[in-house]
Amino acid sequence: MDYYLITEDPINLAEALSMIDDPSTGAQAIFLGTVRNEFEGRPSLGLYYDVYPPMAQSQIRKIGEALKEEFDIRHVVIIHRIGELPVGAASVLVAVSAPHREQAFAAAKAGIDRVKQQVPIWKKEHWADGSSQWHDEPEGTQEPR
Amino acid sequence: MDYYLITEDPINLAEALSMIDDPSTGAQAIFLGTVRNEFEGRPSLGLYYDVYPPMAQSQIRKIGEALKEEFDIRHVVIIHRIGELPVGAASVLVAVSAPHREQAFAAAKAGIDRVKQQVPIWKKEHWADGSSQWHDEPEGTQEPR
Amino acid sequence: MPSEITVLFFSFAADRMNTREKTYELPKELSVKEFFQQYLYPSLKEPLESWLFSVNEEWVDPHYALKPGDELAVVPPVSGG
Amino acid sequence: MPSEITVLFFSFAADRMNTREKTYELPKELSVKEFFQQYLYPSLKEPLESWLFSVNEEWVDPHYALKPGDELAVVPPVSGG
Repeated sequence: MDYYLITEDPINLAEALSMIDDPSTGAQAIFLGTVRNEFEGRPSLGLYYDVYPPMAQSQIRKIGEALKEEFDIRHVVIIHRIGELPVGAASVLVAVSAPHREQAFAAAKAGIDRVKQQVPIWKKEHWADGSSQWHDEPEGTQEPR
Repeated sequence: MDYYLITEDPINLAEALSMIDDPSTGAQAIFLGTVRNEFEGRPSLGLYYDVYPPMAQSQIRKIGEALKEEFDIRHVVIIHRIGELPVGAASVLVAVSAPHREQAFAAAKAGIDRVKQQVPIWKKEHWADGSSQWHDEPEGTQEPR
Repeated sequence: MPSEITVLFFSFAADRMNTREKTYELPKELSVKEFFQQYLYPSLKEPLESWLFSVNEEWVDPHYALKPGDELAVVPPVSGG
Repeated sequence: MPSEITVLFFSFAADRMNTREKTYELPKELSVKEFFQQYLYPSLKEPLESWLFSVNEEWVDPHYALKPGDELAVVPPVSGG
């Protein structure tokens, strides 16, 4: 089955895999994004993900449906976690199942690329020095947390 | 950590993920190969995987070490299950963690390609009609199971 | 014809506007572009092209004419993943 | 100088040889290629180029000269994954 979710809860990988399970597929490609302890060399403690929930939810569904039209894949799961996430936490999952691995990899790669480009979600870095900063803010200013 | 295993036991994905976990990596790319219910349109009940254990074990380690030299990745896990596997069972896992997703995808893709080309493992298809057949046998003959 | 619309802000736009949601009374019909220029600039100082807009959860272009009761979302460049 | 080697078979090669492991007495020193042609062909009828060979768990080329006690593996085209 296909499944699309914007959630504050931890991402359950085993559950996602059971959703894309299909006896006709030999290839499962999975991308799991996690919160890093640095960004462009600067130490970080974690991220806050802001979201426009209804648009984000409909957008990940549209991305998944487009992947199924463009690639020879059977099932898609896209989950994006939002809220406060510490270093190491999984923030995003794209999982696809396909008869063959080339299409599985291509679809998973396109899926995460589009999630990062097209879904109304924004992240704020909590730098280790105590300041915070939104990603992709033009002329972003750094304010104390 | 890196981990390489040829085993008759079920592949534990959660354990593999914990092995590639690293606070400096934001991208985990995972390929999971499963046994399909058909091959080239012909219904199948499962596969038997034969193996030359010491060569297979050293070969997956060599593949993982080469991936770490060629790609900007931090950790690699390669697991291949062997023996009798029913439809749906996971036969092979390649999991890598990397700072960024492009390198994670490229390494995972190269990893599974090389596992399929370079590791002394052979599979025999158990067709739904009761006959069995080795893959890649030149002028392969079909014999009753 | 005056009309009331609701505007949603996110990310750094919400920080700068000091709110995530605000109601505006419009004295006459305005396009998204006109509303942005008259009401949001220069609190949101980036040019119009920096933003995406949705109305009632559908993407719209800046020439969309705002109607009474519309919910306009001012969407900064996304950075999910 | 006679010598004894152990030969391992896998996959369809094991099926055709009816064994996964067999000991051969060689009356004189032979290369892998000579051994294959004299002892395994035509049970393994595919040309030499279809096979890979390892000795004592290291890949060797067909000109490798077999030594007493060597463990030779006759490796068919792989099909893992």
